[in-house]
Amino acid sequence: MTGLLVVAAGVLCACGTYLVLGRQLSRVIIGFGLLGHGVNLLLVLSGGDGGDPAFAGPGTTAADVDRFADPLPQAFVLTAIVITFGVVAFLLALAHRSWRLTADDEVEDDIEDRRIAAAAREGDRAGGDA
Amino acid sequence: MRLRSVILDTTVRLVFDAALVLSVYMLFAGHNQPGGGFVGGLVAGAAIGLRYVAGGLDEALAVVPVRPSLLPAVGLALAVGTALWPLAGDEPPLDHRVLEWHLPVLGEVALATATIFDAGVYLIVVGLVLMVLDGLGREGDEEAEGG
Amino acid sequence: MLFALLGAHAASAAAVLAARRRLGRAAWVVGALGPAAVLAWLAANAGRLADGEAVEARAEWIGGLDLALDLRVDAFAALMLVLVAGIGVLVFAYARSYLGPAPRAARAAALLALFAGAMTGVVVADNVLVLYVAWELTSVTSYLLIGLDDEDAGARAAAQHALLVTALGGLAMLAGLVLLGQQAGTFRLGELVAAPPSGTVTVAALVLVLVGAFTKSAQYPFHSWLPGAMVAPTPVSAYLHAAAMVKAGVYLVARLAPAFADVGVWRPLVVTVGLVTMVAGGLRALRPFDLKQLLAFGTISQLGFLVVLFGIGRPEATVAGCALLLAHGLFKAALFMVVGIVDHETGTRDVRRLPALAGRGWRTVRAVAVASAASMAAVPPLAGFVAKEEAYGALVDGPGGDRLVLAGIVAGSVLTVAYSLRFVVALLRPGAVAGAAGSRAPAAHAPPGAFVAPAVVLAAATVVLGVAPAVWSGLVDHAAHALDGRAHAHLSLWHGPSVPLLLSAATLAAGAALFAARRPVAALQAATAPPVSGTRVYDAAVRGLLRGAARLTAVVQPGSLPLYAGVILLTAAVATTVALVSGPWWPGWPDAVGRTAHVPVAALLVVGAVASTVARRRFAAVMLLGVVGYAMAVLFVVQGAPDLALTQFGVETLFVVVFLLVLRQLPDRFEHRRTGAGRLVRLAVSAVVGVFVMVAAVAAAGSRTAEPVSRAMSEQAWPEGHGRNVVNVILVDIRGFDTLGEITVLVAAAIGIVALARAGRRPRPRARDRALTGEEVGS
Amino acid sequence: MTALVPLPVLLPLLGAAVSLAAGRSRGVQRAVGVTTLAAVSAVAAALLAHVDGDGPVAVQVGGWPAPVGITLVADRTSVVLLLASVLTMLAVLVFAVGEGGAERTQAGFHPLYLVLAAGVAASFLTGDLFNLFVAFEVMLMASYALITLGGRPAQVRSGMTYVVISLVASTLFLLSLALVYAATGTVNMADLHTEVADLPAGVRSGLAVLLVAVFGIKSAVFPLFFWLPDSYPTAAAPVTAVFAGLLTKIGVYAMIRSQTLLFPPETRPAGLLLVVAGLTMVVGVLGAVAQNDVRRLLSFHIVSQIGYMVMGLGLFTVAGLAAAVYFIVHQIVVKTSLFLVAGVVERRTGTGHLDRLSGLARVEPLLAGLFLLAALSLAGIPPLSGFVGKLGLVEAGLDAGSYAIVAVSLAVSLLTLFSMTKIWSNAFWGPPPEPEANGTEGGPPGRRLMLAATGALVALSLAVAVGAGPLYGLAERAGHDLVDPTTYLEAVLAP
Repeated sequence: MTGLLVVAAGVLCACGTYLVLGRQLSRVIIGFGLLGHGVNLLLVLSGGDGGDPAFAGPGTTAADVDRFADPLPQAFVLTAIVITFGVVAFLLALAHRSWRLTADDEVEDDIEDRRIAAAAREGDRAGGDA
Repeated sequence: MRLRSVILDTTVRLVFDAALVLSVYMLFAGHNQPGGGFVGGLVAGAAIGLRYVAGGLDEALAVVPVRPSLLPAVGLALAVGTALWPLAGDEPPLDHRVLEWHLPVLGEVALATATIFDAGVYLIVVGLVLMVLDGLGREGDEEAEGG
Repeated sequence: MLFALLGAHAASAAAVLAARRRLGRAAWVVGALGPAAVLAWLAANAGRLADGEAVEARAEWIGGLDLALDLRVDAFAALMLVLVAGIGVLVFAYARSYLGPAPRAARAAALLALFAGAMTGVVVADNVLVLYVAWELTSVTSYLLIGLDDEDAGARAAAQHALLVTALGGLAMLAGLVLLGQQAGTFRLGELVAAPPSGTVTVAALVLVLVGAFTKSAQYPFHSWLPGAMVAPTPVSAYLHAAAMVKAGVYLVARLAPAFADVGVWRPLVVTVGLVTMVAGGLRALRPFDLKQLLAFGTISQLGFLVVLFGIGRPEATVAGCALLLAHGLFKAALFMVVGIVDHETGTRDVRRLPALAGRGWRTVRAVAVASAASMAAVPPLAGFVAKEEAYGALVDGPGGDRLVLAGIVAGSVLTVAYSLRFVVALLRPGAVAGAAGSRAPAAHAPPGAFVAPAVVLAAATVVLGVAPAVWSGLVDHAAHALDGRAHAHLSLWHGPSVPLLLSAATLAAGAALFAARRPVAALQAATAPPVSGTRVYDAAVRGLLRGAARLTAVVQPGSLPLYAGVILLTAAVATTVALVSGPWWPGWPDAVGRTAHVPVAALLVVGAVASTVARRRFAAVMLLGVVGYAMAVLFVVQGAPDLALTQFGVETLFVVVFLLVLRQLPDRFEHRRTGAGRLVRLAVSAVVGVFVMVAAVAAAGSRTAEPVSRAMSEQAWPEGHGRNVVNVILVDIRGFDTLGEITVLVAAAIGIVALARAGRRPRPRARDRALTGEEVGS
Repeated sequence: MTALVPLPVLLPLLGAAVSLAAGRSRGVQRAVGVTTLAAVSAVAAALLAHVDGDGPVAVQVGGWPAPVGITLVADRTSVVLLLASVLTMLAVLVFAVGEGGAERTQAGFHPLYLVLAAGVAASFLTGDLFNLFVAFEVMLMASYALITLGGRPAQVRSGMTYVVISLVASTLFLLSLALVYAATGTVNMADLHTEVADLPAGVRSGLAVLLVAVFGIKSAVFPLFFWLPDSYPTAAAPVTAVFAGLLTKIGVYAMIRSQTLLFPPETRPAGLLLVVAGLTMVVGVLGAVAQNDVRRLLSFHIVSQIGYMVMGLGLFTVAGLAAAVYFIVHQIVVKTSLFLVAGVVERRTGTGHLDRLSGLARVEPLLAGLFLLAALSLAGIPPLSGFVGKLGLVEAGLDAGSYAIVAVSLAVSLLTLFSMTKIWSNAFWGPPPEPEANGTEGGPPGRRLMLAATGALVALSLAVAVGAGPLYGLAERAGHDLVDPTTYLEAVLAP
């Protein structure tokens, strides 16, 4: 595994994480894009350091196969790219809908949670008075 | 109506047709060269996207004469069909084979079920692009036009 | 047959519910079929049971959990059944007048029948797990019965109180029973008692089981649910809280004591709890003006008495316990019925409002009350006296420690006499107990005969059993013998001038004196009343639970998505790293640079990622993400993955287009908001995740020893898969199933996107409609 | 028999395709949906009978023998859970038709629902770790679309929570796949059983814990569950019901499968799992106690009950795993029933808030009875199915000497009972609602169908209890297979 590319994957994941921890959905989506790239990079690297494109034929020898880049992680990454694309496209549609409803793509806090937190504080105050 | 450059329009049409041909080629060549149903579908989708940019939604949708959601339906049915069909012969699912027919005019026709499967993928990707344009594109246009 | 008896209860309950509109008062007759069947069965099998035989039945249920439906009726179970079914039938007859055809009556009759079935189940269960099943069913049915008048918030609260306390005990008991069974290697009650295990685990198990028994039998400090449960209609109280349910705990103690009384803390624990309950309950019974409350505390006191007698686990005490069990059931049920009649006819059971119960029709009621209360106070020649004599006798002859117990019991009995007197006087001369109170309810009509009859039957039994102890001597003897092979009973009214007799006389005298001095005693009690009552403790516990839960939930559930995501990522990274370094893991540093082409690509990736992260404009951020994507495509080419590069290129393009399609409606600049996790925290979490990813990747890749399975794929792609492009063969053939899933994801995404895009437009509702009417805003 | 194994995945996919094509005819869609799920139920039942008799069945998809191709494996654990899931989904579909909410207004409901069914089935049946990822994504994508179907503001907000957290989980899953493949060169689970054993101890433990985290997010264990109560309650009632009943359990299933099959005994994070189980139970149930909205309250119970299943896994004994398997079956059925009851209540009264509900037992006695049975079962009251599951866990825990977790589980079941009485006492007891407040007399249209579907599920939960003898025997055999996966390995890897 190439150290340089591992570092690149780590940076991609870190940047992605930073964006995912934000509140604006469009940035969160970009964050998932970066995270996805980082993990895909790792997946490709999990098959080794690359090699010749894996094209086989009647004359392919064991030595040829030895030089192939591992095709299986490539298939994994392909599947992952497509799936991520589908999900992210949906997330974009969700951001779009959110924008139309609230003029914002910010992820709000859950109202019922906040209500209960407020009630708990209320209860504490009442308890303190009693 | 927006004013459109005739040159742009013509170029897009030319590129569009070429892209469609390329996409179909990629679909069928994928088993032996880079490509396959997914990449082919993407190329076709990109071509349709180009049509959308140049000619608007209606023109993009007119590329396919049926309801956009029928494409993924047919594509999924094709893919699942190739998975289900070997079960009838007590083979494992998705066990691909080459079907050969002897047709009157065309002579020997061979079709790998793997290609049918890939065609299903192709249809789904094209359908997805059309449905996304149909959904997000229409809303956006209305809003953009309505101010 | 035993199963049929249990089934009869359930069937009659189902019949009552099914035909509730047509049955009217007949619901009570149908409901009583179960207990009646039990009585008939007992009569038919009396001979066998008296010979020391036991009737058994068995059905498999869950073999894997050693839970078989073992049923067994021996003489002691028969004694309990006499109580449960006999009083059960009378209560049904009584309730027919009390509740009549009221709208709730069908529900009450069905539940009462179910309860009788559950209680029968407790008594006939020979597998401790089956016993637990029936035990919890009595808790649930009693919950529903206490809450019968569900429009009354007090009834709802009392029902919950009773359920939670008994369920708490039940759960402790479950753990105890399972432990006990695992120690003994059997869950059959009979086998458990025949060959009792011992040891630390057994002691712990017994304590847990006892917690269950104590809660069910309303022993201190778990007693507080019982007075509250008096909101239930009086027939329910008479049955559940006098004769049946509360005896379940006593029953369990009685069953286990002969085998386990000498194990660990059993005897000191049980006797102490019982005595405290007897005395404390007796003291509390001197205070209420509500006659039902008075009886409730009296019941608690008497249950303590029973627990002491059975808990000692010696044959003589066991005999006394059996006698008192029956005597108590008779007089307490009758007394509850009396209170119910008074309440029903006069509209009150508060001594301060009670009218004089004058007139011929009330004479029977008064007689029942006097006879039953006298039996409770152990006045000769009544059943209660016979039982009390046995108890005193058992302890007088016992070893040294029993003297202390005896002293406690005498004290408790003095209190019993006092509150019995208080009850009778309150009923006959309300003014003597409550003083000249304000408005009294108007004098009432006499109750109809059918209403009084069940109580009369009970009172008559009290008298007969007292006058002629030989009638039940055999029953008690067999029952006690079934519990403890050494126990033999010979009940009699007259033991000669003995210590027990003297004690009885002294008890009566002291009790009368205590009642005579009721005013100073009341003043003293008021002055020394403990600051906390059981109900208050329960209420505080529930309040504390609710507040604590709300506080905890406010902390762990702030509703902030970034926080959730951060916690999840951090947990995954940190936990995995900790596990990783727990053993050998580091394979050594990898090569710094693989191919020269990697350097510019990696640089592009890093720069693009960082720039995209810090970009302040949406458009720029998306474009920079695109740059990263294209750099990835280039990298794929370098790595020998042309399909991947093509796909990456296409997807990235499409992604950017779709993103811009959406973005054109959003403001170009990200707004600054100081919300959620602070920047530093976000940076720290991101750094942790990044480092974790790198470390884990190096560790995983460095530990590979095996040949990857993909080698076989490359070799077989052409001969087996008929394709040159190995990746494509994998995608459509070898792992075509993945691809099938992948395209399914796309289909679902497409449907979802279209649905969202078409969702109707609404004015921006800030105050959300929480009603969730289920109404959709569909196209 | 092997032909049956892929059908639970393929039939719903075919159904989804047909349903999507028939988007304009709700009647056709309904017929397709119900027929498909009924057929899959029959297939699952037949598989169960076969697998319990003759051991696991493996199918090499595409005819590529493991570990090269993808293997589908039907064994006792997977098939019994599959059967429970599919029957539940069938009942919920009928309910949805009666409810006439999203099902009526959204053409996408039926295809998405069938895609969800396919994803669920694939998650249970796959014997391949990467394919499990794909199956999860199929299930998730359908669930994203279903949870936001209708696009109401509350749905969009909670949909964001749900999608974002699920994406985090998917990313971590993909990361762990990269690590697994990097370390072993394979993703076939049976093959991994042998390969993982050769890894250095630290790497093994790291992978085990990472997979716990990945599946822990999906199954909503502490401290990874916070998203669930914020996102489930806002969807349409049938959608919430099916999510509540199924999705988290699939996470638990994946956790059980991966921990028992992939890792040798000395690597299994038993202590960690027991701690997580205890905290999940306690924090979840306290969260439930604090709630006043029926669906939110029930959502927290999903979390709390997950702790019980993880407890069974954490014991890593035959008895513990058997109890966990039984408990999952029980939860799938009972939790779904409870949410369906909540759905009827909201349909009838327009609210799910306890402060605004009262006296429903008077106007809806049948519904009250159904709720009571399901709620008592959830609280582990005998002789209902929850009791059997709880007893199994208690016996397993005490037998293993894990006293602390048993004590926690019993205390939590008391609190569960407490919160169930809270619902009962507030919503079903009390003065009956004003006649005009409950809208149309006799309830909304489709009420009978909704009640029938709910009743069928409650009846199923009773059957789970009554038939606990054979079912528990099956669970024990399943637990045995999990502890000792020899037959599984043979079925997959045999030439």
